[in-house]
Amino acid sequence: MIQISQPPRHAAAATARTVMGQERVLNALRQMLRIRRFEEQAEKQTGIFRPGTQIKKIAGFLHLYIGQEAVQTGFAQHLDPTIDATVTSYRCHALAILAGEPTTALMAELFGKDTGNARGKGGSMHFFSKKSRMLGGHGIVGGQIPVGTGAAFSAKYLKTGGVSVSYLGDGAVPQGTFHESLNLAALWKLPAIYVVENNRYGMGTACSRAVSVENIAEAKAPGYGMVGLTCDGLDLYDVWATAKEAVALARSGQPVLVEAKTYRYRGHSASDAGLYRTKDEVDAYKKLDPIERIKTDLLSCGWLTAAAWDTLEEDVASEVATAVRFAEDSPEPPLNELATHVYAATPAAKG
Amino acid sequence: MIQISQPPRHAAAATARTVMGQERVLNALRQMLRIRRFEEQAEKQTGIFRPGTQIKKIAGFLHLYIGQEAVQTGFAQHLDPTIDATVTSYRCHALAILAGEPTTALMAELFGKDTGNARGKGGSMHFFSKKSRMLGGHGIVGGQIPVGTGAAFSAKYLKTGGVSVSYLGDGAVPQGTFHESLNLAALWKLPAIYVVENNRYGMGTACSRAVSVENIAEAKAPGYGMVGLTCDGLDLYDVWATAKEAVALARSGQPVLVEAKTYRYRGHSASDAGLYRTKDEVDAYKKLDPIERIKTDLLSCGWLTAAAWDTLEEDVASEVATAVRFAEDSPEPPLNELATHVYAATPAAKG
Amino acid sequence: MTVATPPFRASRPINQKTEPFLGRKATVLGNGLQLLNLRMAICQAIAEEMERDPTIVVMGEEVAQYNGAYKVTKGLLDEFGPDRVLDTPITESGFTGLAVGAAMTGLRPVIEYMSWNFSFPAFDQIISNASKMSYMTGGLFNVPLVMRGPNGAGPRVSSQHSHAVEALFAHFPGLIVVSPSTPFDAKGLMKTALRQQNPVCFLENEMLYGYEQDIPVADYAIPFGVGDIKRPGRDCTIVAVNRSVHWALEAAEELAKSGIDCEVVDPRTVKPLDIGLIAESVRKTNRLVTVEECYQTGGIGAEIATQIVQMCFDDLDAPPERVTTSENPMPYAANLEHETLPKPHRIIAAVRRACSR
Amino acid sequence: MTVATPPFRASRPINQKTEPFLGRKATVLGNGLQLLNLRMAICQAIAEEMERDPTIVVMGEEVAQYNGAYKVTKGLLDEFGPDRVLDTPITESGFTGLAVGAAMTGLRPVIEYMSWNFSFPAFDQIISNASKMSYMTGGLFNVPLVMRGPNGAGPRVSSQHSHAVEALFAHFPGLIVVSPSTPFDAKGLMKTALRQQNPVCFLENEMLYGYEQDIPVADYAIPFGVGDIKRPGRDCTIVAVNRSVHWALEAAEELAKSGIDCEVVDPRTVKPLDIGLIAESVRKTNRLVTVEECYQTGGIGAEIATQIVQMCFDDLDAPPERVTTSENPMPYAANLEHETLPKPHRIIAAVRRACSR
Ligand SMILES: Cc1ncc(C[n+]2csc(CCOP(=O)(O)OP(=O)(O)O)c2C)c(N)n1
Ligand SMILES: Cc1ncc(C[n+]2csc(CCOP(=O)(O)OP(=O)(O)O)c2C)c(N)n1
Ligand SMILES: [Mg+2]
Ligand SMILES: [Mg+2]
Repeated sequence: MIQISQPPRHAAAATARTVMGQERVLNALRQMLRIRRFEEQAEKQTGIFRPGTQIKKIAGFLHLYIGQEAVQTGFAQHLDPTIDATVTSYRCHALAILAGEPTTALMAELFGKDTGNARGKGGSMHFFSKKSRMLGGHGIVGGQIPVGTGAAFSAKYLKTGGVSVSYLGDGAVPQGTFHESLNLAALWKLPAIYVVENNRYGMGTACSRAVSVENIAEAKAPGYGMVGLTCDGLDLYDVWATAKEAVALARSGQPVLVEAKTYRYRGHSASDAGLYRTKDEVDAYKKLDPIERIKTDLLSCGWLTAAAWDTLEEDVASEVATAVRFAEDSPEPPLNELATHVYAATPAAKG
Repeated sequence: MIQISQPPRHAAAATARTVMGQERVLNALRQMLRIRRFEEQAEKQTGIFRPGTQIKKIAGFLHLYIGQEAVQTGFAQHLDPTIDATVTSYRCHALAILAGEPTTALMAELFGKDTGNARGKGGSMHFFSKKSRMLGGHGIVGGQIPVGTGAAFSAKYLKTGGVSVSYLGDGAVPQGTFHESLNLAALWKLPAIYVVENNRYGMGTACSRAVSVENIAEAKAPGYGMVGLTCDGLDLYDVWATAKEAVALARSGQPVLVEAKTYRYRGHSASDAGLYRTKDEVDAYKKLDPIERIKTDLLSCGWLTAAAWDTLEEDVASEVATAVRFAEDSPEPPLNELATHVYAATPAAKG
Repeated sequence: MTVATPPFRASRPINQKTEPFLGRKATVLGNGLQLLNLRMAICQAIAEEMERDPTIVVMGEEVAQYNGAYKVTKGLLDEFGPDRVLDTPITESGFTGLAVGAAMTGLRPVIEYMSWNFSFPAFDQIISNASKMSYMTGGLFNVPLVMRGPNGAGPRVSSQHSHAVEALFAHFPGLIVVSPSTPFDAKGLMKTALRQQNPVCFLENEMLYGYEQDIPVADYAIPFGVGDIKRPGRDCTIVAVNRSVHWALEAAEELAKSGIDCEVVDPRTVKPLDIGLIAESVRKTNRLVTVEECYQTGGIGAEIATQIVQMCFDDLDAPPERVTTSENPMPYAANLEHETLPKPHRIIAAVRRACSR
Repeated sequence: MTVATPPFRASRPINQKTEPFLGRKATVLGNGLQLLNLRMAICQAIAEEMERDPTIVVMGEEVAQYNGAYKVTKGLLDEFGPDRVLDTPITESGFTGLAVGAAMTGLRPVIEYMSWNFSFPAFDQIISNASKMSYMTGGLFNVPLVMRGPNGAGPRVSSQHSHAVEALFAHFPGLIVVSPSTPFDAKGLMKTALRQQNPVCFLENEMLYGYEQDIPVADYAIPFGVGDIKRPGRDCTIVAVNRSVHWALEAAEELAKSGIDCEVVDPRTVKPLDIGLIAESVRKTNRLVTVEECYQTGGIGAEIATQIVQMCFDDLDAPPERVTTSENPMPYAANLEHETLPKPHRIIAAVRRACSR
């Protein structure tokens, strides 16, 4: 049996449930479940795991966040979407759901429909939220990190009190943009948080074959004069506690580098067979499923009943079914959409 | 009076003179003087400091190494040009001289002549040595660092026992290429040495305004699992001792990051007035002039006499004068040189 | 307010006086005009817009305390302070992406590449992020960003420092490419750049920074996509941008001596391109020569020539001729550099070829 | 050894048998031919040259243990071991520069960009270092380096993942740009790439990797700068590269039904470009349509059209037409993607326009 070890818990994780309170914990659980079920449905709609069926509504890449839900959900609890900003890689479905974008429009985007989140122009890798300042959804590994840094710059310049959270994979750590961003944030004291979601692999490459140190935040943050924090990304409470500290530091003008050790249960994208890791390994991590753990915890402490869970599952299932129907029923973009948005129209000059 | 402080000496620096022995120390001094006088002459040939005269034989940028000579000279003592490789930025005159390229061809390059080091095509920023594996002379800040890493890769692959030394300025530390290279070298255990020549400024920007930590090697090397060393770049003995350690580590397959704290006495390039630093500061560093210090040390220990010094100065002056005459007398490249070397000719196929 | 192009080389009235201008002196003339060089014209446009629009920030290497490597941003730090005028570390990719993110969240950054050669490390941020953001978000976000700096060959700065990037960036939809040749054009186009919502590559030229012209004191803006005839003529249309305009004008003067009367058209913006104005000129002259500092293969001359052949197929008396940077990296040697650039002697030869048919 | 182009779609002889080939099966036919898809043809070329030349190393993301994101390098790790076949971290700039340095010091690296979109972070290394090294060293050093990977639109992968970079890299002297459309061409051109001294951008296409052809078992190489007529015809010349060749052929079949007989010319290498072959064809057909996946502005169509107008001014009966990726970032929606690409329906329309004059 394979040995896996997660980092030690943040001190505040022990009391996280109590501090959060029933409503917020249940809400976090609901969000995680919405993300999970949305993606499971999306996976089905690619048809890849149902050979022989005709379902192939979603094309292109589909990178699933399944297994990692606790990370962005844990951070979201501390963010104020009216002033804070977020950005991530192509693995962006969760962040858009957490930003409050309707799953109808998100599913429609996956279907390439006119009613989609980005009018069918972005697809799976390019989800956005204007109102919650979720800046994407980016396909170039590491490309989003300076963009997130820019949102922190705006917050500081405009004195909004906001912070920005830039999520990136372990595979993006070697990219130059990571280093350039950290140096800029540290130098200019930007309210920026960088969260490395270390799911152990960048495609088929184990993190140890791509990054020359084991503990990313711990080893690298001092190289920028930044605070580095590590957490168990499979444990909502630990993420919550770590995020709380990180956000507080960033709001006070201290950028932070966080490593959340997590795992993805699916392949890199929907078409990846995942031969680079053993079933044993995947199974071991599945025992730490972040949703199952919270569910069990809440059932055992009495904040959740079996019946309430069933209702939750039903609610979410129905939401996702609605999303699929909406996406199916929506029209494709009209052909004249080809040329719109290449350039943004300029509002009539003020001066 | 301004306070400056150089890092503490490497333990082995104290005995460096003895270990090197008279011949090698004198040779190092000669090299440093050749670099200094060559560049002083080049500076004159730009005409910038002699307004009103007609001397303007050298055009474009001219970045002088004056003040930093001890760094590359100290390292050169430990390198074997038949297997080791070096590469640096646009501030590349010293490295080519240390590689053994004749000052005639180097001066001719500055004059844009057909007899130049790169046939007049490169200019001041692009000196090379094929036979000593000096890979440039590069104009894009940070651009040379991966190239140097590649030379280390070759040495390891071809099992030559060689190492590569990539020099870069403090201003290049924030560039992504620096980070990418260090990660690659550490991951693949390349015989690579990275020497940050921290001359305190990248153009007009003080290092503290560009790099978010004070001691670069110390703070950053652990972020790559690399060894970090710091030395007084104005002290030949300290560089020599540090370089010895670095080269030994690299030869054993351990990449090293070195910071040499040094200073440039001239402006960033020949046209920079240097208003961003005080005369006081420059004067304070001039008191630590690496050439003067060695000279004084050798005079006091008796390895150098006043007469020998004068002879050395005369030798070097005559060498430089010869170089200028050679450059002046050389023809411009013929116009058909425009199209040659755009593509390398391929030798007749082997197979 | 739109303003007619002033005469290309204005005559200098007598009642001129000097006024302080961002730490230097501007010569204000009595007729509503001021004498500005191109460097100051750009700076003035930025300063005036910064005054008007508090979301404009300026960043780049050496733009603040050093006043800009080529002094284009001189005085801005003193005038607007360190929150709005920032020296960046040497991280083109980092600060370009940072500017994209800032532009998506309410700011209007102006970033300087010390030269456009140094935009190459930032290429991915410019193409994958800046140029596509509006489209791939279905219009949710846009990127009001001005990227500026000197472009084209500097004085003897060799192969890695001499690129002209008009064609490179015009290739990508989503970017606007501005390449002005005069202070008047530069100021008016910078105003437009700072009042619209798209990423703009604003290409200047070190060798033109000192170029002086009398330009209006009053506010004006020049719309993108509107070219300008820099010299009217009957016999041959020369389309040129940026520094090449001046070489084209020199060549035209020389050619006039032998009776060939060239019309010099300056599109001013390469994307959008005022192909209508060029076509109009070619319909008159029946001949086309393009001049640019980009390389020939896939340069802007290729694009202009192809479009003109399509629009004016029956009007052309000779195939279009191109004068470009020759197909080699820029050599350092003076004589080789001279032959590499699209200088007047090469333009003259091309016009003669076009007119010999 | 030079070998004549085999028939574009060879007929399959009966006596075929299967032989092991780098962990997969190759079908060897009895007539000195083997049936290979494009992915295997490239892999075979690399493997054969690695056998011959110990200085060849292969590196890139997922090229070793994962056998390549698109399986082009499948089997190489097993065959040649981890010293010669290396998985890199995601650091395109870093490993490109590393490869340049390695190429300057005795090795011959083959690097894979998982797709050419990811070459953008490495743009500076490709342009400032790889393309200029030979020139700026006055020939002291050169860079025998093959940069390869899929190019052009993948299946519905949207704006940041769909670039075709032929024009982008052909713009810069010092680079060779290869863009093959068939297994035969790909193998022969890869052989040449691995036997010469310059940096080569070797542009493949994900959608063609599975394309099969009967190609010689014996060693052969196809020189750079020699185009190939993929379909002879009398009425209109269509120049196309890479995947566009197949769309052009489809369009040509369709057009043949209405009596328009197109000649499809595949230059195979964009730089150097076999403009002679294209001109020869145009002199016969008097009409030119170019097809490419690059954007129109400054695309390779612009270059070809301009050169052809110069060479064949009096031969052209109509202005050249271009079919390119339309001037927008690639949208995700199926119908929009279809309209964006230079697909047969758009080629047919362009040929009809060209022939209607
Ligand atoms: C610059 C660049 N190089 C390569 C790729 C192809 N690619 C897409 S995802 C990926 C792996 C990224 O791994 P990681 O950062 O750990 O994120 P994860 O997928 O695990 O969330 C690669 C190599 C890309 N999109 N961009
Ligand atoms: C990518 C890039 N950006 C900007 C420049 C312009 N530039 C040339 S040297 C320099 C400062 C570099 O400072 P440092 O690395 O400390 O080296 P030093 O000149 O002090 O030796 C700058 C900004 C450049 N050449 N390349
Ligand atoms: Mg990962
Ligand atoms: Mg420095």
